[in-house]
This record gives sequence, structure tokens and C-alpha cells, in this order.
Amino acid sequence: MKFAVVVFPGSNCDIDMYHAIKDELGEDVDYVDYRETSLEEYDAVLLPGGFSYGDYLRSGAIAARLPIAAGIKEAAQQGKPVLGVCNGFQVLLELGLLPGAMRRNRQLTFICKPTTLIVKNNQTPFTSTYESNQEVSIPVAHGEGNYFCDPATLTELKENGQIAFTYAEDINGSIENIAGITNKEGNVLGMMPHPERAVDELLGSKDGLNMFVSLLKQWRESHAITS
Amino acid sequence: MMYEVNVFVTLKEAVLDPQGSAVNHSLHQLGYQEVEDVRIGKVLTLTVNGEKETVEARVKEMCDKLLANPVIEDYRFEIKEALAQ
Amino acid sequence: MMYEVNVFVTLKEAVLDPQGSAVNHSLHQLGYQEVEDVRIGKVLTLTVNGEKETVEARVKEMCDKLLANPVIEDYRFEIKEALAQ
Amino acid sequence: MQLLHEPSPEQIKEKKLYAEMGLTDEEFNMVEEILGRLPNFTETGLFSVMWSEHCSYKNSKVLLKKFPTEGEGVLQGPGEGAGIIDIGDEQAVVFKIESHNHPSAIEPYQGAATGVGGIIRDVFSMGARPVALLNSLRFGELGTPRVNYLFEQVVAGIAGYGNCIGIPTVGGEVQFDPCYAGNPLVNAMCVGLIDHKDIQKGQAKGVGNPVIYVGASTGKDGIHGATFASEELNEGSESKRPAVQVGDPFMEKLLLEACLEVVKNDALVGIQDMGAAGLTSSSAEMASKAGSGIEMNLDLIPQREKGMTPYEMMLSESQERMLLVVKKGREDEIISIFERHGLLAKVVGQVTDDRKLRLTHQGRVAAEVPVDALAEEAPVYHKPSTEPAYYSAFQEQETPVPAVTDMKETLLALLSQPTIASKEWVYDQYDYMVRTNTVVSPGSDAAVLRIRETNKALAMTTDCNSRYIYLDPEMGGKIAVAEAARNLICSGAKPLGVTDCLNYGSPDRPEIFWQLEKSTDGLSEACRALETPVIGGNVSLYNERSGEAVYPTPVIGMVGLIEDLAHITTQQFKQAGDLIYLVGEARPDFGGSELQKLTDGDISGRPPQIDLSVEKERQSAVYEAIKAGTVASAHDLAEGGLLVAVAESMMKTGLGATMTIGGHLVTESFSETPSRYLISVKEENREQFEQVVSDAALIGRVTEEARLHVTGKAGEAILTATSSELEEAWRGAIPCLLKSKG
Ligand SMILES: Nc1ncnc2c1ncn2[C@@H]1O[C@H](COP(=O)(O)OP(=O)(O)O)[C@@H](O)[C@H]1O
Ligand SMILES: [Mg+2]
Repeated sequence: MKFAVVVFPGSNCDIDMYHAIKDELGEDVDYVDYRETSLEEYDAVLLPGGFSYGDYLRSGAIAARLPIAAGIKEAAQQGKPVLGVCNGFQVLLELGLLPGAMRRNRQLTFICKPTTLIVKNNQTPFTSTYESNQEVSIPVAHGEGNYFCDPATLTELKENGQIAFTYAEDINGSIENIAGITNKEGNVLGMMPHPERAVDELLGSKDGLNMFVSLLKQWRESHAITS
Repeated sequence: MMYEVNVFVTLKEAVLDPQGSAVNHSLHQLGYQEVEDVRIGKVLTLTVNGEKETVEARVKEMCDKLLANPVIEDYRFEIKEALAQ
Repeated sequence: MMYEVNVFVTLKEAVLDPQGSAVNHSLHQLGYQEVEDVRIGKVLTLTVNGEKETVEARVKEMCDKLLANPVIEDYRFEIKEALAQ
Repeated sequence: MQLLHEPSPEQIKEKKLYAEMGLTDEEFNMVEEILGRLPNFTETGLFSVMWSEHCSYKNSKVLLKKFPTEGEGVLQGPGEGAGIIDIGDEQAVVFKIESHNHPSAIEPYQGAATGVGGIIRDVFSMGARPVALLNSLRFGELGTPRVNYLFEQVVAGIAGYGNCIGIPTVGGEVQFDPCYAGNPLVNAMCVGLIDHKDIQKGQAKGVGNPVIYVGASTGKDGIHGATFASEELNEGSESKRPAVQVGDPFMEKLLLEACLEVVKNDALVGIQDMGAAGLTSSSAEMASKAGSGIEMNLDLIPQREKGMTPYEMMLSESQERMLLVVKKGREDEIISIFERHGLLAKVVGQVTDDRKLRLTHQGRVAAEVPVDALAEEAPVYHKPSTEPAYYSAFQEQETPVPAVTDMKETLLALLSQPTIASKEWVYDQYDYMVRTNTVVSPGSDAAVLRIRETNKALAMTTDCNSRYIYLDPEMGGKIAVAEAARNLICSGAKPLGVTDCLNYGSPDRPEIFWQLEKSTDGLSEACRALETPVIGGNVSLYNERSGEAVYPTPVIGMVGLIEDLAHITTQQFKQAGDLIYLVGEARPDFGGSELQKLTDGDISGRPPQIDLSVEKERQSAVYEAIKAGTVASAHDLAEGGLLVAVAESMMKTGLGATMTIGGHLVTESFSETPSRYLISVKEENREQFEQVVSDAALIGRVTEEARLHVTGKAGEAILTATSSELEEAWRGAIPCLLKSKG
């Protein structure tokens, strides 16, 4: 399976994402520059965390207007898995691939710490190897992770099972403790916590690895059928 | 012509403004009880070259495409002739 | 009386505005070459209770004490009567 | 050579305009002599910044000479952007600490942020990839709006810059004392990794080689920042406000990645960041070190504002800029690398052979001065030194053991002293995990980062108990170095070397200069004894506000090597049933202690006494025991003494401890005698551990039950506290003081 890690100016978790795929999952992965316009050759697209354009104006806003946006949208449309973590989630919101918007954390400070997440939907390509309602330890590191959407959107998110992860406790003011959501089709996932930072016991947790394992599993299954 | 355009981007009313609340709180602590509410927005000052009508249309486009996020923000802008430097 | 005070806090001219530069750059990339410069500031909308003259003096104090840091920022404000809610 | 609105050379001399820029009469005369004529306005500016304390170390040079700077593995000592020490496998570690005290006092967010930005540039200008940041902070007592504001904003500024650029902030220290109320200290340290073959020097070699300017354009901000840093703060500091800059971590991220690509290119000859004194120091120092000269056409300098004068361009301290020298003919290659990273790079001059810095502007020569005069020949002063009266009084004073009536109350009170209390409020704002190498995050004695593709790790810490140093600078200096080393030992590392940041009051006062002299004696002696050479550092003097100097605060930054990931050790207890050992005996050392501060409200007397040979022996023993795999947890005893250390080892583990103490109760429980450790050991390793660490006393056990239970030798109850009581006192203290503002 071949993964793309999109590198925006100011991305800084790109290398972590890369290592998670290469070293821990053991699959192919390339960095793809923001000036590219196509992600045709990849089976999955990863938008890493960091501070694209310094998060100036709004987090993810400027990055979402770069040439690679076309490639990301196309991949999403084709049904390929697209995962945005932290700044990558913010980019997905700014691209309109996911509903809602991010506000500053309610406490107004950046927060970096391990958090407990609840797997709300294990029927997505990203979460199929978790149990439903499983508690997993995955760290957060963000200043603007306070998820917002209007009531109608929230109802829709719930009805369609688009809420993938919630925080076990309120850490930043997010509506309904939302930590990660998918699109209606389920192939685009944005989340504030960093699964790529939780792939090695040495650094505290391995609970994030299953996200990538799930993607691989799904790809292998669909591949087996078509080939 | 050169124009100075002030674009005001503010959070929609329905959206909580934690930063505004924090400033409100600090003002009370400092003894400014008369302050009832604080909301914080952005003002982007653009220096733009062009004809008045096109500037107006173009700035509106910029706001829709980049400067404001319609999910949580409203915007309005004012155009005035820039002073010669 | 209730007043709505808009306090505009902007970076001093000599001070670098990384946000403004990034937005300027992005606007150019999106094809808005007519934009010559972008500076980004804050606008704080205060709802204040009081008499016009005191409000003016008090808001000035608030700016000096809390709302702006004169080291790198300038401020100005406008007072108008608040619409009844 | 003179712009219309600038004063003429004669006016500068007659009206003593140089004095405002920070030059003394004698210094101005020296300049006149060096040039053989009067300097013009720009030249006077060049000398004034380069001869400021901040750039020239004119008042501290005599002291820095005492430091041991050589040792096995030192690849680069003081003199470049940062020092370098070998760590094997053709790799090396690069580190340096720097102060940003004065800017942070007047614009805490940006002052702290740009301090972080500056130290990062020092490290990557050596060719190293920055892998970690640390910081050492000092504020007045929390609880007043001003101090709370400074504290909150400084932390936010450090977080803002480090998080954005994506370098983990993994450690540091924060202390609170009234002496820092008017003049907080903000020291930032950066650690980098480098392959030997990539080591760069800031040298301008090769006549005719082009000089390239890279990064942000030059603005009018920060003009005279170096001079500003070399004066004390007073009410008039407000008017020097433009001396503070706004940082752009996004730009620095681009610059970092681009420079690390460029250092792999053999077209690069030399590279240096533009820190204090900006273009002036980078160009003059690069030329002086290479024995060459530099000629620049100032019209080519990227400028943020129209109509900047040579004086303004040369003295600007705009951030996120670098100066490079590259091989002639290869400039386009280098420029295109920067352009691909979205950065502006431009040839602005060339290397010459006449050892002069020559600046042209609008077709005329704006300045022409010998580079060595700027970079090397600043006057050196040995300021008068006088032993302050307080010192002998404290030396003679009996330092009684403070009276304690309620042991539990006292322990809880100590745990909630802001200096001891949990710093989670601070480090939860720092992204300490980005780039996924942080094995031990903030909260243990030292931070530990693995080195990818090896089985090794680096441990790092910053330390300084300035109370001891105030009471006795020489003794306190030794303790500071020893404590930093002990922190590394506890994490399983062998200390490699030191970077220091000397934060003091005005050296023009003989009592302050005495503190500098004595404390650097102590630091030097300890560095020799512990074999940790000083490979770089920074001096920040004039830390005073309205005549009140800060305590002498020589912050020690230290880095150690962990040879095997299996050696990584933390201070947290690991499992119930483990034996708890205390290494080293307590003496009634209460001068400058937390308990003294708590009971007397102030500090006095003689600080704890350290014996460096005992220190060294115990360090070796504990290090060996860790390497032998016999140690479950190790913690250095510091502020607050034994019971605080035990409580800290319990935090977040869900475990408890039961222990027995004999001897004098208060001394055993709270004394701050140095060179001591709290170590837990698995039952099965008991014998082996005791053999290696001969002066370890078994004092208790780790328990399942989450409480601390202390009894006396005869079994009498001394103290019982639940883990949650301890944790609440310790965790809640700082957030609580911040909320109670106003
Ligand atoms: N306290 C100190 N101890 C040892 N070396 C020092 C000390 N202060 C400064 N140095 C060394 O002197 C050199 C010049 O330092 P500095 O002027 O701070 O560098 P920069 O130009 O980056 O600010 C550096 O190599 C630094 O390591
Ligand atoms: Mg430097």
C-alpha cells in the first residue's frame, strides 16, 4: 500500500507520520510537496500536523488554498482514505471536505498531553481494528482544537455516525467533546489527537497504530477482491 | 488609484468568544465593572490598486475565498482612498 | 447609557507583521496581484455602561493598561451609542 | 560619508553623541585612534554595538577565561554560534543557552519568543538539526497582576515559537523570588544533532567569494537591541521600546529547513545567524575569524521600509535572517535552494583581503572600519571587586534548624511552594513530543530524547539555585553545576558538557562584580572536578530595576549521553515492594533552603556545603548501578529535601511509600544537603545495588497503598498523607496563584 504525506510550508509532524508508516506499519510512503496537484499514484493521503503558514489568519486557511488542494479533493472524491491530523484536520475543514470549524481552545492556551479517546464509530476504514467504545490513549498538541458546528450539522454528524472519536473528558471546549469526525461517506477523517505519536511503547503508547493498521487491512481486503 | 480597505472579520454571534470573555474578565478584575461585554475580531488593512468598483468586487471575492470562514465568521469592509505616501 | 466602543489595536508601522505578510503572499498566489500590502490588527468591541465623557476616559485607561502594549502596538477607538438589544 | 540629517563626525565628538549609543569617552578615543580619524555616525554605531557588553563581553571576558573549555570529545568550544561535543558514530551534539531578559521584561510574549528563535538559529547555523529546546525562567512571587502577566505571556511566547517551528520544548525550570519582580530572567537553550562532516563555521574565507543575505527583510525594529541588553532597566526603558521585535516562527521554519539543505552543499563556505547587532556582528565576526574583510552594498539589502539609512540597516535586529559566504560562481545554486523553500536570498557583497568591513550606500562609502577592531579588539575591563558586607555577616551567622510543629502541614506547604510545585501548567503548553523522540517528557530530573537509528539517547537539563549563590557565590556555583550533573546521572546519562548563562546585576557595582568573580570560580572548579567542560554560553548583565539587582543566577545547561536505551531511568516509583534507598547523609543545611524561606520569609546564613570529590564518587557509583540494571527509579534530592523528593517520586504513579527516619527529624526530612539521591530498587537487585552504591541506606519501601507513611526509628508515627493530598497541594499551587490575580 502506498501512502502520501502532504508537506505544506510549516508542516512539522510530517516526519512523524512518515516514520509511523515506514517503520511501524512497514508500508510505502512518500512526502508530497504542496506544489503538486495530483495524488493519483497513492492509495491513501495523510495530512500531517504542524503550523502551515504559521497558522496565520486561521489555522489551515492558507494551506487549503494551495495547488495540492486539487489533489486532495480528487482523492477524497475517488473514495480514497484521506486522514488529516491536527493541522491536517484544520486544512480539511477549510477545504470544506469536513463540516464545522475550529476555534481557539476554551482555556486559550496550547495543550500538549496524553488524552483518553473513545472510539465512537469503529465502522470506518480508519477505525475497524478498534472495538466500539474502546478507550485509547493518544496525545493531543494544539492551540485551536475547540471544534464547532451548528446544531443542524451536529444532528447530521450524529445520525450518520460521523463522529469517530470523542475525548473521555472535556479538554478544550469542543462541542460534545468531539475529537475526530468523518465525512458522510466515511473516507475522510479529521482528528485533533495525533495517532502517529502513539505508535511505539518507548514513547508512551501504541494505541494509534491501529488507525494505520485499519487502513492497510481495508486496502488489502478491497485489493484481494478486485485482483 | 490606491485604496485602503479595512476588512472587519468577527465571530458570528452564536459562536462563543473565549478570548473576548477572558478580556472582559480581566477588565472587571482591574475595576472596570461598567464593561458589559467584549468581543474580539480581526481587522485586515489591505492596500489595493485599482478602480473603486472593481476593488469592491474583488475584495468581496477575497473575503469569500480566504479572509473569512463563513462557518463561524461574518465580515464587512470599508474602502477609502489611500493617502499618498 | 450604553455605548458600543470599537477599539482598534494595530502593530506599529516599524514592527514586522508576519500574519499580514503571509496573507498578502497568499492573495497574490490566488491571483490578487493588485494587493500591495496587508496588515492585520485586532478590533475589540466593548459594550460599556456610562456617560459619554467618562466612557471615553475610562476606555483610554483600559487601552493603556491592558488592551494594547505600547511597545509594539498602537490603538484608537470609536464610541457610538449601542442599539437597544 | 554623512547623510544630511545625521550629525557630523565633529558633532558626534563635541556633543558626545556617542555616549547615548553606549560608548565611553575612552572608548570613543580608542575608536578615533584605530581609524586615525573621527568615525562618522554609522561607524560610531558599529563600534557602539560591537563593543557593548552583549557582543564583546568586555566586562566578563576575564571571568570566562577561567572556565575549562577543553576535554575529550569537545569538537567546538566557545567562540562559534554553539559548542559541539562528540557522541560517537560520527555524530555530535550541539548546544547553547542564551538570555532574552530585557526584551521579555517589556514585551514578554515577543521577547521570549524571539529569544527562542535566536537560540535555534545559533544551533542550525552550525549545521546541526535542532532537536530540543529548554528554558530557565525567573519571576517575582506569583499572585500580583504584573508578575502573573509576565509569567503567562513569557510561557505563551516560548510555546508559540517552539510549537510553531516544531522543535519539542522538553525541559527547563521556573523559580519565583521577589528579587526578579522588576527584571524577570528568560533563558532559552537549544540542543541539536549533527554529523561530523556537516559541521560549519561562521567564516568568510576566499577573496572574491560572494556574501549572501537570506531570510526576512531588514526593518527598523530592534535597533540597538544589543546596547539595550547591556543597560539596566529603568522607567525610561519604555522609550527604547522599538528595541523589541516580533518573531516569525513560520519564516524560521523555512529558514531552518533550507539552511540544513544548504550545509550539505559543498558550495557553502561559511554561515552565521544575524543575532545581536545583526548585519554588523555577523559580517565583522565572519571576516575577523577568517582573517579576511567584507564589502557590502547596502542598496542590495532587502529592506522592509523605504529610505533606511546605513546606520539603521547595520544595527537592525530584525529576526530570522542569516548571512552566508559561498564559493564564487555557485551562488545561483545556493540561491535557488532558498527560493525553493520560499525564501529571499540575495548576493549583497563579497569577501575581500583587506580585513576591513566596507559598506557602500547610494554610490558612496558609508563606513570603512577594520573588522578585528569591531570583533576582537573591544576594550577588556577588570572591574573593581568588593566583598559585600552581607556575605561575611551570613558566613558568621548561625543558621538554625527551622522549628517545625506539624510535619504534614510543613510537607504540604513545601509542595505548594511555586518553586517546588508541579510545573504542568507551564509544560502542558509546550509541544514536548513533536518529532516523536521524547522518551522522558518534562516532569522528571532530566528530559531524554532517543537518537533515531542508534540505541542511544541524550539527556538534558537546566539548573540553578540562585539563593545559594546569593548567600555564597562560590559554594553556590559549585552546587549548581553538581546538581545539573546529578539530574543527568539520575536519568542514566553520562554528563558531557556545560553551557552557561550568567545573569547578574550591574558589573559596575563592585559587590556585583565580586559575585561574578566568586561564582565563576565555583562553576569552574565544579566543571573541572566533574569533567564537564564549558563549550559555550552567554552573559547577561545589568539585570536590575531601579537599583535592585537580581540574585546572581548562572544558569547551567547540561547535556549527557545515554549509551543504551535500556539505561533510561526516571524519578517515578515503579512497583510496590521495591526498596527505597537514600544515598548520602543529611547535615543541618538550611541556609537558602525552601524550609527556611517558608518559616522565615527570607533567606540567610550559609548555604549547604558541597564536597566535589564526594559528589564525583557518588555520581560514578549511581551511574554504574543504573548501567548494571539495578535501579528502578532515581531522583536527585534538591529543594525541600528528602520528603519532597519522596512525594515527587510518588506523583502520578498511584503508588505510595512507607519509610523510617532516624536522627534529627527536621534535618533528615527537609535539609538540602547536596550530593544525595533517592533510589528505588527491586528486591532481587538488592545485593548487587548495595555493592555498587556503598553509602546507600535502606529507608523504606514502595507500597500498593497510595499514601506516604513515615515513622521514627522506634516505630512512632511521624506523618501520614494520602497521595491525593500530596498531589493536590503540588499540582494545584500554580494554577491557583494565577487565578487569584488582582
Ligand atoms: N558564560 C559563558 N561561558 C562560556 N562561553 C561563553 C559565555 N558567554 C558567551 N560565551 C561564548 O562566547 C561566544 C560568543 O557568544 P555570543 O556573543 O553570545 O554569541 P551570539 O553572537 O550568538 O550572541 C560564544 O561562543 C559563546 O558560547
Ligand atoms: Mg548568535
